[in-house]
Amino acid sequence: MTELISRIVGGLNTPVFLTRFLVTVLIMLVSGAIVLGISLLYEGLATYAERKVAGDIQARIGPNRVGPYGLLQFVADGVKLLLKEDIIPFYADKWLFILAPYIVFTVSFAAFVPLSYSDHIAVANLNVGVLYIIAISSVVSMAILMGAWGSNNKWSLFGGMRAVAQIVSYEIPIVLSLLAAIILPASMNMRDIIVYQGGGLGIFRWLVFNNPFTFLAFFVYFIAAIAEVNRTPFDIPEAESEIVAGYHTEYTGMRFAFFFMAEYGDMFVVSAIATTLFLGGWHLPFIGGISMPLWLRDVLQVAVFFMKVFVLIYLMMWIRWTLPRLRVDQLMELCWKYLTPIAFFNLIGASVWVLLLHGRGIYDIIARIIVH
Amino acid sequence: MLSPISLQDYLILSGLLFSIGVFGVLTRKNAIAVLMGVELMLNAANINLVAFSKFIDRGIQGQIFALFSIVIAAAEVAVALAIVIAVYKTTRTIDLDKEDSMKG
Amino acid sequence: MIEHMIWMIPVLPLTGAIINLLIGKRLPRRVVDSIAVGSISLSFVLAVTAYFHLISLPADQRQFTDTVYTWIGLGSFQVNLAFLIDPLSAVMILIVSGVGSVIHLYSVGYMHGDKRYSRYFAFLNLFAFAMLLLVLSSSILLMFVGWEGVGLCSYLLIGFWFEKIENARAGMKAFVVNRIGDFGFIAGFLLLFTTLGVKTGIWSLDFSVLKSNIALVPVAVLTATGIMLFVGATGKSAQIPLYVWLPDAMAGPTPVSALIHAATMVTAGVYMIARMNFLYVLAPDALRVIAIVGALTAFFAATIGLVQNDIKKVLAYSTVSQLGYMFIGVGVGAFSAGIFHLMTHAFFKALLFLGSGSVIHAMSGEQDIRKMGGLAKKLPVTTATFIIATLAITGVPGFAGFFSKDDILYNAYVSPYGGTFIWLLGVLGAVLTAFYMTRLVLLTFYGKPRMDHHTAEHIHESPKTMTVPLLILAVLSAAGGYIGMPEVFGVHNVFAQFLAPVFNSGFAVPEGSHTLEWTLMGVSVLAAFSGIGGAYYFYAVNTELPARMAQSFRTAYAWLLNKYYVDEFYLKYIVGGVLKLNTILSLFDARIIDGAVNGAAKLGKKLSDFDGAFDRIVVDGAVNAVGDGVVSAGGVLRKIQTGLVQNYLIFAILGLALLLSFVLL
Amino acid sequence: MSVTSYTIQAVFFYLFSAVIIGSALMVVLLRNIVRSAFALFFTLSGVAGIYILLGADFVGVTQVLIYIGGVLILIVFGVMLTHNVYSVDIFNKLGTLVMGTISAIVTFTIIYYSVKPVNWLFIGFKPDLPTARPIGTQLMGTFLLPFELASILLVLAMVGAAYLIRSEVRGTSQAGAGDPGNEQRQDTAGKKVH
Repeated sequence: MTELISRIVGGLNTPVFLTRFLVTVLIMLVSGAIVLGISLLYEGLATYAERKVAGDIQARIGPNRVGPYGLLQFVADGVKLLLKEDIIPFYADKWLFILAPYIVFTVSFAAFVPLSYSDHIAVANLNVGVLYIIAISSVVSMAILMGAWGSNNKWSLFGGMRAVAQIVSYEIPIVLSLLAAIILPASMNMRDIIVYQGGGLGIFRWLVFNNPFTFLAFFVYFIAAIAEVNRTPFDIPEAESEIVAGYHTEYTGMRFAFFFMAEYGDMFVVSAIATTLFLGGWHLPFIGGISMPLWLRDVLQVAVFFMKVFVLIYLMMWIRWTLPRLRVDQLMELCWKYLTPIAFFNLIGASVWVLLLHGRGIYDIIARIIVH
Repeated sequence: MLSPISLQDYLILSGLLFSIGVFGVLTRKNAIAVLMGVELMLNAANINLVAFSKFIDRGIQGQIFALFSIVIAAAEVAVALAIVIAVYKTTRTIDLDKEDSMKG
Repeated sequence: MIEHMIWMIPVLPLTGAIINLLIGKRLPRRVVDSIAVGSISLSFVLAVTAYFHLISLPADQRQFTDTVYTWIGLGSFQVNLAFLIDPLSAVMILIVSGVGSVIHLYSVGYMHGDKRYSRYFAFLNLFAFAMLLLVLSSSILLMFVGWEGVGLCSYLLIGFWFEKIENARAGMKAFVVNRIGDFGFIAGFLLLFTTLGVKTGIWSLDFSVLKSNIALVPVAVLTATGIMLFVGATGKSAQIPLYVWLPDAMAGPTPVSALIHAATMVTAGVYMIARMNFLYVLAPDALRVIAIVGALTAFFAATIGLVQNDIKKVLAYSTVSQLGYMFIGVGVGAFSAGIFHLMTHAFFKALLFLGSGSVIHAMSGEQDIRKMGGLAKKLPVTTATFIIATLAITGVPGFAGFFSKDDILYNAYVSPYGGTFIWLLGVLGAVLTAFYMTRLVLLTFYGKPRMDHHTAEHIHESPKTMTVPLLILAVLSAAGGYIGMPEVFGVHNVFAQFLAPVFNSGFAVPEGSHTLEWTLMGVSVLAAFSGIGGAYYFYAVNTELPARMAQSFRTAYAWLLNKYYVDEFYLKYIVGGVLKLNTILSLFDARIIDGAVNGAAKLGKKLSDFDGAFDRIVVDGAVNAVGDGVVSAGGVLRKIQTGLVQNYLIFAILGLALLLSFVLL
Repeated sequence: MSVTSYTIQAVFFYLFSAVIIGSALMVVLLRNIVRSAFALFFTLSGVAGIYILLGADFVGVTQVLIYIGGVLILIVFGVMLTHNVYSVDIFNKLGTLVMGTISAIVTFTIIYYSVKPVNWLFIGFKPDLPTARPIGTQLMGTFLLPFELASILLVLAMVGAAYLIRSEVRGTSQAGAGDPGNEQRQDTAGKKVH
C-alpha cells in the first residue's frame, strides 16, 4: 500500500520533501479510512446482530424485511438517521452540544489504533498500547459530560454524572485486573502480549489459563468492562425508566447515531482487549504450527481474532437481554466492595505467582511434572 | 520548508503557556478558573521537563520528573477543589473579590 | 528447667490475686477458692521441685538465680528482677507456700459465710506473692518491695472486718508501727549502699555482690547498718520496743493470724538477719544487741502471756516470745538454729492458731477462755492437735519445739555473743511458756464448761476442710524436729548441714563438750516440765489459787494484765510528745515565719506603689507614644492589604520580575 | 533523521502549539466558566501531543489518563457543584485586569530573554526508544523513595479532600440520628441559611 501511494504521488511533479510528506499524510489518511470503513460496517452489523439476538432471546424474529434476512436493515436505519431533522435545543450550550458527539465518536474510534489484528496487520504498534486504550477511554467520560451539560436538560445531566461516576469507578478494577495479566509478558505492546501467548497447542498458553489469578482477572475485567461501556445490567446512565435516555436524551439524527455507534465501538474495543490480553489474540488454535502462505496465515489470524471478539460481543448481548438493571447503590457497591478488592488482591497474588514461579504458567508446571 | 524544531521553540511555547496561566490566575474572579490557570502553568513546567529530557538529558529523568509533577498536580487539584467547595459551603460564593476576610 | 520457672512461684499467687480482685465478685465461691488454693498449691509444688533440684546439686553449688529482666539499669548500677534460690530461701519458700497452702485450705472452711469472700482470698494470695517475693529476691531492693508488700497485706487483712472501728484501728496501728521499723530498714540499706559505693565504686544492692565486698566496709558502718536493719526487723517481727502491734493484729480473721502473724510475715525479720549474716558476723556489737533484745522480748512477752484471758492474745504474746527465741538464735551467731526454730515454730504456732480458730468457730465467736472449758469431748480432733502443738511449743522431748529451742539455748550458752544471762532469760522464758500454754489448754479444753447454755448447744467439731489442715500440721509439729537433731544424739544435724553453705561466713559457734550439752538439755527439759507441772497445780488441782495469787500480788497482776502499760506509755509520751512538738512548731510558724513573710510583703507593696506611679507616668507615656505612632503609620500602610490574594500575587510577580531583570540585564 | 521527518515534526509542533495557545487563551478569556473548563480539555490534549512529539509516549498517555480523565473531570465537577455560572461576572475589576495583563507580558518577556540567548548544551541526536520499561525500572529503583512518597501524598490528599468536603455533612448526619431535639435543630439550621 505504501508503494502504491508513493507511486501515485510520485507521478505528480513536486519537490522531493513535499512528495514524502504527502506520502506520509496519505498513508495516515488511507489507513484511517480503511479502519473507519471497517468499523462503520462492523457497527452497522452489530446493531443488526443486537436486534437479531434480542429477537432470538425474546422468541421473536427480529429485522427481516430489508435485504436477505433483514441484513440491510442497518443501511436503511443509517439513511433514516441522516435524513432526520437535526434539532438543537434552544437553551442548549451550542458549542458543547455540537462538539460532544464528535469527540465521543473520535475517541472510541481512536481506541482501535493500537489493536493488533494479525501478525502483520495493525494501524500502529504502540509500545504503550494497553495504557493508551485505558487513557483514551477515560476521555469518553469527559465527552459525555460535555454533551450532558451542553443539552441543558436535567435528565441529561443526571445521566452524564452517572456515566462519569460509573466509568471513573470501574476503571480501577479494569486497570488492576489488566495489570495482573500484563506482568507476565512484561509489555504493554499489544503484539508482544499476543506473541507471548503463542506456542503449545495454541490455547494452553493463553493468559487466562496461565494461572488462577489471571483466570479470575479475566472475569473481573469482563464484568467491569460491561459497566465501562454502560451496557445492561450496568446501564444506569441511560436508564429509560428513570432518566429518559440519559446523556443523549436531547440528541437526534446523526448526532445520536454517533453516540450509538460509539457504544458499539467501545464494545468491540473492550472485547478486543480481552481477546488480546487473555484469550490469545490472533493465534491460530491447534493449527498454528502448520506451515502455510503468509497471506493465508494473516487472513486466518484476522478471522480468528474477529471470531473471538464476536463471541465476547455476543456474550454481552446475551447478558443485556437476560439480566435486569442494577440500582446506583448496587452498582457502586459491586465496584468498590467486590470488584476492586478482588482485583487488588488478585494482582498481589499474580505478582507473587510470577515472582515465585518466574512467570511459568500452570500448564508449563504440569508438563514439567509429567516429563520428569 | 520548515526548520527543525529546537529546544528554544519548546521553551518559548511553554513560556507562552505559562504567561497565559499567570494571566488567568491574576485576572479571574472565580476560584476554579484560577485553579485552571494554575493547571496551565503546571503544564507549561511539564513541557519544559520533557523537552529538557529529550534534548539535554542522557537518561529519561526529565520524564520521571514530569510524571511526579503530574501526580502532585492531581493531589493538588483534589485538595484545592475540596477547599473551594468547603469555602463555597460556608460563604455561598467562590468569588475571590469577596474572599477578603484577611483585609487589613 | 526449674531454674527458669522460679519466677512462677511468686507470680502464680499474684495471678490468683489479680483474678479474684478483678472478677472474683462475679465468680461462684467454689471457683474463687479453687483459684486461690490452686495457685498457692501449685507454687508449693514448684517449690518442692526446686528444692529437689537444689539437693541434687553438690553441696557447694547449691545456688542459682532466675533473672527475669533488668528492673533498673543506670550505667553500672543494675537491679535485676531476679530470684535467688539457695538452701535458705528454699527452706523459706517451702514453709511459706506449704503452710500457706494448708492455711488457704483451712480458710475455705473458716470463711465460708463471709460476704467479702473473694476479696479475702485475693488478699491472702497477694500476701503469699509478697512473702515469696521477699524470700526469693536476690537484692535488698526487691526484698524491700516484698517487705512492704507483706506490710500492706497485713494491714488489709487485720482490718478485714473494718465495720468494727477497733479492727480498723488495729490495722492502722500495725501499719504505722511497721513503718517506723521500715524507716530503720531503708536507712540501713541505704547507708550500706552509699558507703560501699563511695568507698569502692561498687554500686550494688545485690546480695552476692554485697557478700563478696562486705569486708571493704568499715566495721563502724557495718554495726550501724546492722542495728538499723534490726530496727526494721523489730518492726516486722514484733520485738521490743515495736511489738505492740502484734497482739492487736489478732483482730483479723484467725487464719490470717496463723499465716501472717505467726508463721510467715513476722519471721521476715529473722529471715532478713539470717540473709544478711555475712554482714552481722563482721559486726559483733550489732549481734549482741540483737541477742539481748531477743532474750528480753522472749522473757518479757512470756510474762504478759501468763495472765491474758483472750485465747488469741495468749497465742499472740507467745508468738512475740518465740520470735524472741529466734532472735536469740541469730543474735548469738547460730543462724541455722534460728531458722530451724522459725520452721518448727511455723508448724506448731500455725497449728495453735488454727486450733484456736476451730475453737472460736465452735464457740460462735467467743474468744475469752474464762467462758470455755470442757471442750475436749466435743472437739476431739481440735483438742488432740492442740495438745500436740502445746507439747511442741513447751519443748517436751521428742516434739519439734524441743530440738529447735534446745539448739538455740545451747548456742546461747556457748556462743561468745551470748552467755549465761541470755541463756538464763531463755530458760525462764521456757518455764513461763510451758506454764501459760498448759494454763491455756486446761482452761479451754478441760474442767467444767463455763459457757452459757445457748453457746454450749451449738458446739460442734469443725468441717473437714478445717480439720485436715490441723492434722497435717500436727504431724509436722510432732515430727518436724527430727531433721534438726543435734549431733549429741549420734546423728548428723541434717538441717544445719543443709543450710551451712549460706552461713559459711568464717564464723562458727564454738563447740561445747557433750557433757555440757546433755546438762543444758536436762535443764531445758526440767524447765518445761516444771512449767507444765506448776500450771497443772494451779489450774487443775488447786483451782482457787490463781485468784488468790492475783489478789495478793494485786499490783504485779495489774501490771501484767495491762501489758506493763506499754501502750499507754507510747500514747502518752511518744504520740503525745509528737503532738506537743507539732503545736510548738505550728506556733513558731504562725508567729515568726509568717510575721517575717508578711512584713516583707508589706514592704514590697509600698515599693510597688511607688514603682507603679513611675510606670504609669514615664514608661507608659513612652510606650503609648510609640504605639500611637505605629497605629497612624499602619493606617496609611493597611490600604495595601486588600485581603485579595490576586493583588498579592501581582506584587509578588512584579517584584520577582524586578529582581530577575537585575540578573538578566 | 531525514528532512521529511523534521518537516512533519515541525508541522505537528505548530499544529499542537496552535491548539495549545488557542485553547489556553480560551481558558483564560471565555466568560462562561464551563466552556473554559472544556477548552482546557484541548489544551491538555495538545500538551499530550507535544509529549508524544518529544518521544515521551508514556508521559503523554499518562497526561491523558490523569489530566483529562482525572483532573479535568474533577474541575468540571467542581464547577458544577459551585456554579453561579451565568450570574457572576468572571473577570475582575479593570485595574486588576490591566495589572494582570502587564504581569503576564512581563513574565513572558523575562522567560523569552532568559531562554533565547542561552547556548544549550545539546547531547546530539537521541533516538526515541520505548520509555515504559526504563521508567518502570527507575521508579522501582533510583526513584523508589519519591515514588512511595508520592503514593503517600496521594492518600493524604484523598483523605484530606474527603475530610474537607465532609466536615459540614457530619453535623447534619448527627442531627439526623433520631433524637428528640432533632427537628427543632434542623429548623433553626434552615433559618440560618435563608
